[in-house]
Amino acid sequence: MLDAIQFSSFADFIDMGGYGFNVWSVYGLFAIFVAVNLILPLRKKQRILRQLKRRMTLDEEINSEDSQSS
Amino acid sequence: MWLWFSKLGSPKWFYELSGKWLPWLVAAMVVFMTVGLVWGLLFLPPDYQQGFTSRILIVHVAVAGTSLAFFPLLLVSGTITLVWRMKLADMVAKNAAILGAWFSFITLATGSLWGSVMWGTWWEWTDSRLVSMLFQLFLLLGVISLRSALEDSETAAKACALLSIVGCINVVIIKYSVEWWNTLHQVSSPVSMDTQSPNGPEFWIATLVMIVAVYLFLSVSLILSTRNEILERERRSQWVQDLVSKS
Amino acid sequence: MSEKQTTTSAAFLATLKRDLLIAFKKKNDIVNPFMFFIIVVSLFPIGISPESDRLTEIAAGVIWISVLLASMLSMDNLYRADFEDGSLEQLLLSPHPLFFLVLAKNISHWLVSGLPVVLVSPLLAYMLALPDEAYLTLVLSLLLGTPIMSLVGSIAVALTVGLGSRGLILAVITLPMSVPVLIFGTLAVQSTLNSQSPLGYLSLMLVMLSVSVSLAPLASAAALKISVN
Amino acid sequence: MSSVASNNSLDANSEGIMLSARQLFCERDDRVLFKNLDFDLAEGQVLQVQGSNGSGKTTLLRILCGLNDSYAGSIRWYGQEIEEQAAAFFASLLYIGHRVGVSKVLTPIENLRFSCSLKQAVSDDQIMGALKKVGLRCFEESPCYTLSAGQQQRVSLARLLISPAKLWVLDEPFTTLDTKGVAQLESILQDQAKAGGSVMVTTHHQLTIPQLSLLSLG
Repeated sequence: MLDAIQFSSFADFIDMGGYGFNVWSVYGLFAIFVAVNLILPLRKKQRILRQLKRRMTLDEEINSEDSQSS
Repeated sequence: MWLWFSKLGSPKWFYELSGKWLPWLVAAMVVFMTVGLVWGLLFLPPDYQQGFTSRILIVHVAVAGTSLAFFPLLLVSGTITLVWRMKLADMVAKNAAILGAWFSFITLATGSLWGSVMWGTWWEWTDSRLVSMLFQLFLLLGVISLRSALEDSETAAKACALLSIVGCINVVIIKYSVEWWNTLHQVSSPVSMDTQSPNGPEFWIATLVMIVAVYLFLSVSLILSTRNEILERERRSQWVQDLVSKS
Repeated sequence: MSEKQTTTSAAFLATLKRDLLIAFKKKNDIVNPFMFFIIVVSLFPIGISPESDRLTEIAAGVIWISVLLASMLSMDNLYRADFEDGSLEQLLLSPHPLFFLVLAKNISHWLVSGLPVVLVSPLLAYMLALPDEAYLTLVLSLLLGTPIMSLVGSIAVALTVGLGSRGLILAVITLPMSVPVLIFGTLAVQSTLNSQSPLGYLSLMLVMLSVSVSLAPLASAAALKISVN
Repeated sequence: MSSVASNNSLDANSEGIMLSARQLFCERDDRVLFKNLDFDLAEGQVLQVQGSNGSGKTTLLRILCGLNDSYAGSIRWYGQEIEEQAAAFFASLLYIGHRVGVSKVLTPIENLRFSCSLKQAVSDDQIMGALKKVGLRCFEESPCYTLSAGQQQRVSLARLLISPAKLWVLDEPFTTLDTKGVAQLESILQDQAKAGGSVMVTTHHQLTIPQLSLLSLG
């Protein structure tokens, strides 16, 4: 079923039978859509972990400060 | 079954379970995505009517099919939040709405790109699928803006759950009323989509592969954002503190 | 202890920056009017008819009226939050002339609610089958019209900021004042449709804009003093 | 109706007088709040306005700040009517009302950056120092809607530490503060008076400040 690749040269692969713009903008949009919705959550996870770590060190600092002062 | 159901509710259990499942899902997604894209772009014969634009349809049909699943997902998570008050369901619902808006937007974008070739115009009011998808996008954006309007997360959870349930019913009503409105205004629409779907088994198998890839992508992205939500909302609980100190 | 007093322009920029910061933190105030505009415009083809030739006739009017309604909607939160948390009083008590601070608030409000609507209007004009040559005039007329609406509306908002029930009193006061803007805006687009030059109408709108930029903040400042009383 | 019981007699020379009010009369929904009210506020003096609820304390303060102009009588700032030199008067005035002027969406730093920059250029570490002093050390970055009412009050009090204003007009600044906060605010008021500024304050709290004088209404 997987017969030969449909395009003789790379040029008309880009041209896509005259509809290059439409096909490639669809696939470009799809790529951006997939990338954004995978990378953003990963980056956000790092940001959350950093914030939580900072808050933990801050709390420890305050507790140690209170324990000294009290 | 009841124990399993209440165990699923605890974010900690979900976090660990999804941690185990995530690598497999990502692997499956990558496999299906590459197979679908490579096959669709390189090997698919041009359709006798549409030529190569049938390649657009693969992605469009896959994303459109998946985005129809969003409101049922919101309906289920909404009822769980309202009836059993499970925080996890609200976390899933919050990220599902955002992802759903993305899906609807991409469906509209790819649909109008396909339409600009086949119908000559980027937007066609007589195509009931596009119009009802447009209003689904508006409903999802409504749920998101309601979520961000209510600061206190407890009321926000209940309110958005209720709105998504109502929204889900409305999407169905909108879909049929738009289709009915369409037949009344059966103006000489250049060509409606269903007479145009290319035939040939390869097209449908490639589309099927893409649909599975997109569903896998949906679950991966939703799991990732829900895990973030769990970390944020359970930041005071002990297991998150150990997680943070370990990381 | 007292360093040099800030210049008026520094206070102007500080107010502008603060309002933009608040707008971006409270995204709702940006998104809601924008979504309202898009939804209202996309209701018209369903309400009237999907045929493109009928849509073309009503396109300019539909877009303009939806822009006016959207700017009404977003007008309300111009002074509301500041009045409720007391920063409006600090604004009134600043040594700098209130005219500039009110102008800064109006500009930041227009940047946040008026500009996005203007930028998206060609997309919606396409959905309403507006011919291509009229897009530029539409955007230009909206670019001139929305600030006028924002400035004129801010007077009414300043007057009603003290009232408990916000409701629609704001729209009822301001919409009648929007008739000239609506007339010139739609006429400009119509004139390009039947291939006349819209410059006449656009220059009239420019005059209206310059008048409202110079006078409206004065009236708003006075109105604020009255309602904070 | 309103008796002026300014218990310590002020020397009559005018250059020490910062704010003087003559024949003040104010009526609100046909009830006379106060009439022919005279008082002077000298530099380095803390004037506590006392009176039962609804006796017009807040209205008096808002009249003095120029926020409310429905009154008769004259108010002079260093001998000149405040209407004539509003800019100079506002430059050296700091008013904190019931609504503390802290936007809930912004963080304390952003709030202070804005409210101070209306009057004079202020650097970030000045703001951080002030926030530290009023006990908001690790809350600088969190939006104000996450803070308690007392903490929001402290954000506006941090403005006192930064602002160069000579005249502070504070309306019930003690209400939401805890005991530590009250002591802190009293010492801030004392420093202001020592530094030659002056304060008008309404509170039901008994102030223990040497430069205190009383003005009772109604």
